[in-house]
Amino acid sequence: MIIDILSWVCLTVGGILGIIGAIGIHRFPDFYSRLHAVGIADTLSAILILLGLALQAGLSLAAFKLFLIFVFLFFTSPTASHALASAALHSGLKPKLADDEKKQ
Amino acid sequence: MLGLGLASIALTVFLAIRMNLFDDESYPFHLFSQFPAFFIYILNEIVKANIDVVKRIMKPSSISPQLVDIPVPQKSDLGRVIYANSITLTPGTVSVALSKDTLTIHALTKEASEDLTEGSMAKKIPDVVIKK
Amino acid sequence: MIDLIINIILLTFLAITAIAIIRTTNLFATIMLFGIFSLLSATLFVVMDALDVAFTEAAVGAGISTILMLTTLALTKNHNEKRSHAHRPWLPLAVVTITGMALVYGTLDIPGFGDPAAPANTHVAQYYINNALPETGVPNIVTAVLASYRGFDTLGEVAVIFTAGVAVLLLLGGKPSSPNSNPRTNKKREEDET
Amino acid sequence: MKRNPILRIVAKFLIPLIILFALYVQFHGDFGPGGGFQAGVIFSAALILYALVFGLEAAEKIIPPHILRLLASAGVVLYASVGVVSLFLGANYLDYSVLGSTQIKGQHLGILLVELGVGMTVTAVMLIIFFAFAGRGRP
Amino acid sequence: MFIVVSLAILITMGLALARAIAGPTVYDRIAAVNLFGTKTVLLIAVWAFISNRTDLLDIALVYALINFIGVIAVLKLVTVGDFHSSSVDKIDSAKADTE
Amino acid sequence: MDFIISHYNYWIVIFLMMVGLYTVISRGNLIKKIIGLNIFQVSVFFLYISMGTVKDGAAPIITEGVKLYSNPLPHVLILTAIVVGVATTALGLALVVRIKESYGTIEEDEIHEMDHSL
Repeated sequence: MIIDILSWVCLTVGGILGIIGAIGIHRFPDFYSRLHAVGIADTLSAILILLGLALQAGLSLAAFKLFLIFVFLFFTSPTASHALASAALHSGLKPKLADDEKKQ
Repeated sequence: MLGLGLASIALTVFLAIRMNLFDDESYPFHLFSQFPAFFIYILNEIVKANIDVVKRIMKPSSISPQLVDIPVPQKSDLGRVIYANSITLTPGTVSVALSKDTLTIHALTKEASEDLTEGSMAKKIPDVVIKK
Repeated sequence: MIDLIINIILLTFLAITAIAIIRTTNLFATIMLFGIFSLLSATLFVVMDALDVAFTEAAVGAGISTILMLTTLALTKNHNEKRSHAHRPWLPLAVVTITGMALVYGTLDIPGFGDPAAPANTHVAQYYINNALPETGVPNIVTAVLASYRGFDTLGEVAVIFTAGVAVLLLLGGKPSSPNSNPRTNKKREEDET
Repeated sequence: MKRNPILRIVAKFLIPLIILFALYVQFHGDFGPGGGFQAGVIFSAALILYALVFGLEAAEKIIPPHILRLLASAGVVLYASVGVVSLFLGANYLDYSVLGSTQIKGQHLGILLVELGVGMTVTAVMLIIFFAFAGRGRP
Repeated sequence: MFIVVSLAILITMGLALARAIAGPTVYDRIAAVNLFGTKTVLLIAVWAFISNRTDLLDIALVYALINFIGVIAVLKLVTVGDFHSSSVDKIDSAKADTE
Repeated sequence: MDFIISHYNYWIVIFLMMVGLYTVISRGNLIKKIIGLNIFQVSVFFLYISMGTVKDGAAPIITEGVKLYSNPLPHVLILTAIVVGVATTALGLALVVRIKESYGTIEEDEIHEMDHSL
């Protein structure tokens, strides 16, 4: 029972965080800050949803597979974000920085 | 069935050795003892950073994006990679470029970048020296 | 109920993506959208209970075919579609609309989505579902039908894939011919210079 | 020396897992979703990742093109020869029931071999296609 | 309960789709595709529990992998421009030039 | 309302089919044409899979306690069709690459012009 409630909380919070992150990619002004919003949906939202599902699954093969998905996301999502940011910086996409605005 | 499983593992190992994939970098078994503590630490950081960025999304005018260089104390490639990926994992900071001893990061707020410059996270990353 | 809702929402996304694909002129963006299109269609296959198909579409559509299109883009070095010539969409649009109307008229007689009594689901499929496990000992009916009942068909498909591989090798395997040896490009170049 | 450490280390970590997963999909296809077609594509995706990160030439050293061509034809031949064997054992072409002591065993063995043939051909053809495209612009 | 989560994921996917269509830069689109892929993985994982078929998690796993490979391929095209050189080397040499 | 919901799949299939057809006939860029063909192809996949779906049916992997399964036959046909589809797409793209190498362009009208001017 407690596990059920816990997993529901995890799932709901994860879902809401995902939506907030997705709203973030529309509200932030430039690519680099949007990347942070993607980060929310990629990390905590994904972790919470997978955790909520794992609580439902209990100790089984399904939980192990969920753990594997988690490990893959844990390794690939920062790598993809880093590669994306570094590629963008290389191609000459300038980030909007706070200091620039002050100067103007 | 068991035979097929063993054959699969054998083929994988054969290919991986052909690709030169196995060394202390890709599968750092000697770090397993340090892993749980580090994992809990990074999870905690992720939660904190998430709450912060969620607040910023509610009020987008409060962001002050920064592009700063921070020092990387780790000597080995693996340690630097773990550090860079941990920074990227915590929302609010993204590592943009990694060179020999500095890491360029893009931070959503000034506070986040200052935290990293002080290097509180860097101390937590296990610095592994790989025997070559 | 929830499966119908997810189904409808995903289909709507799919339609939106398709429109976006034809409206974008930047080929790079088109390919990105096509990746999303594949991801969406694979999810839809999952929702429609076609696990093996979803598996294939996930690996093929989002992975291999996107990568192949990207390699082509790298080779043709043409990232923008030219649409400057007098654009007359009316004839194709009319053809497409009329064909579409005719097809929609045709669907009015089709049994509804998910109808268990539809002719397609009452014929040979029941035989497979009832007999696949006792006759082949393989619980995954799709694998049983693919490899055993319709093995001949699959042999043909494998031969087609092999032939396509050989054909690609014939087309692209050798060294590219030097551009000067080709009269057409020379012609083009002269026109460009003048 | 591949100097971007992040991509290199993550790729090194992932590639063996992808290969293992592809083989799991190949041999588990009887019981869950999966089979030769899917496994072949996933397997080739692992090698494509290797080619993307470490360069095309390194990937061609792992599986040289002539071996790929051999593998592609060997898959089709394996598939077809399973049918021929069942012909010799007195059944119809591609009727696997006679391959084992019982019908179920025969069918199982036949399906396994056929899926293996499919997997080999699909892996090899996908890699041939990728290598042909990627290597085209090479000076 | 799963219904709410799947709807939330669908909304997220819709917003990511909007960003992928709107652009404006190539990188925004790639980031949106990446987000879309992650959400697809999660949606399929949730669907596995709605329909009570844990086999589906295999498919989610494939997605997680393929999505990563796709993003790396896209970045290789954007940064290097071809597929036959080793991307890491070229990115780094470009960096050495600029520094 | 029920009628709309039960036929929505087919209408989207037709819509996608027409989008694919429109792309193929109205766009001059060869890569775009191939993408159009792919959209058309996917719409056909959906037609088959939609027809094979059974409401409240399970995926066709025999498990205990499940009575109603979806139709496995369309799955088999489409599964092979997808892989064959990518192989043929690769062939088409290879042709595009060769056309680019010999004509210097992948726009259809420019290619026609060159053919006539020779």
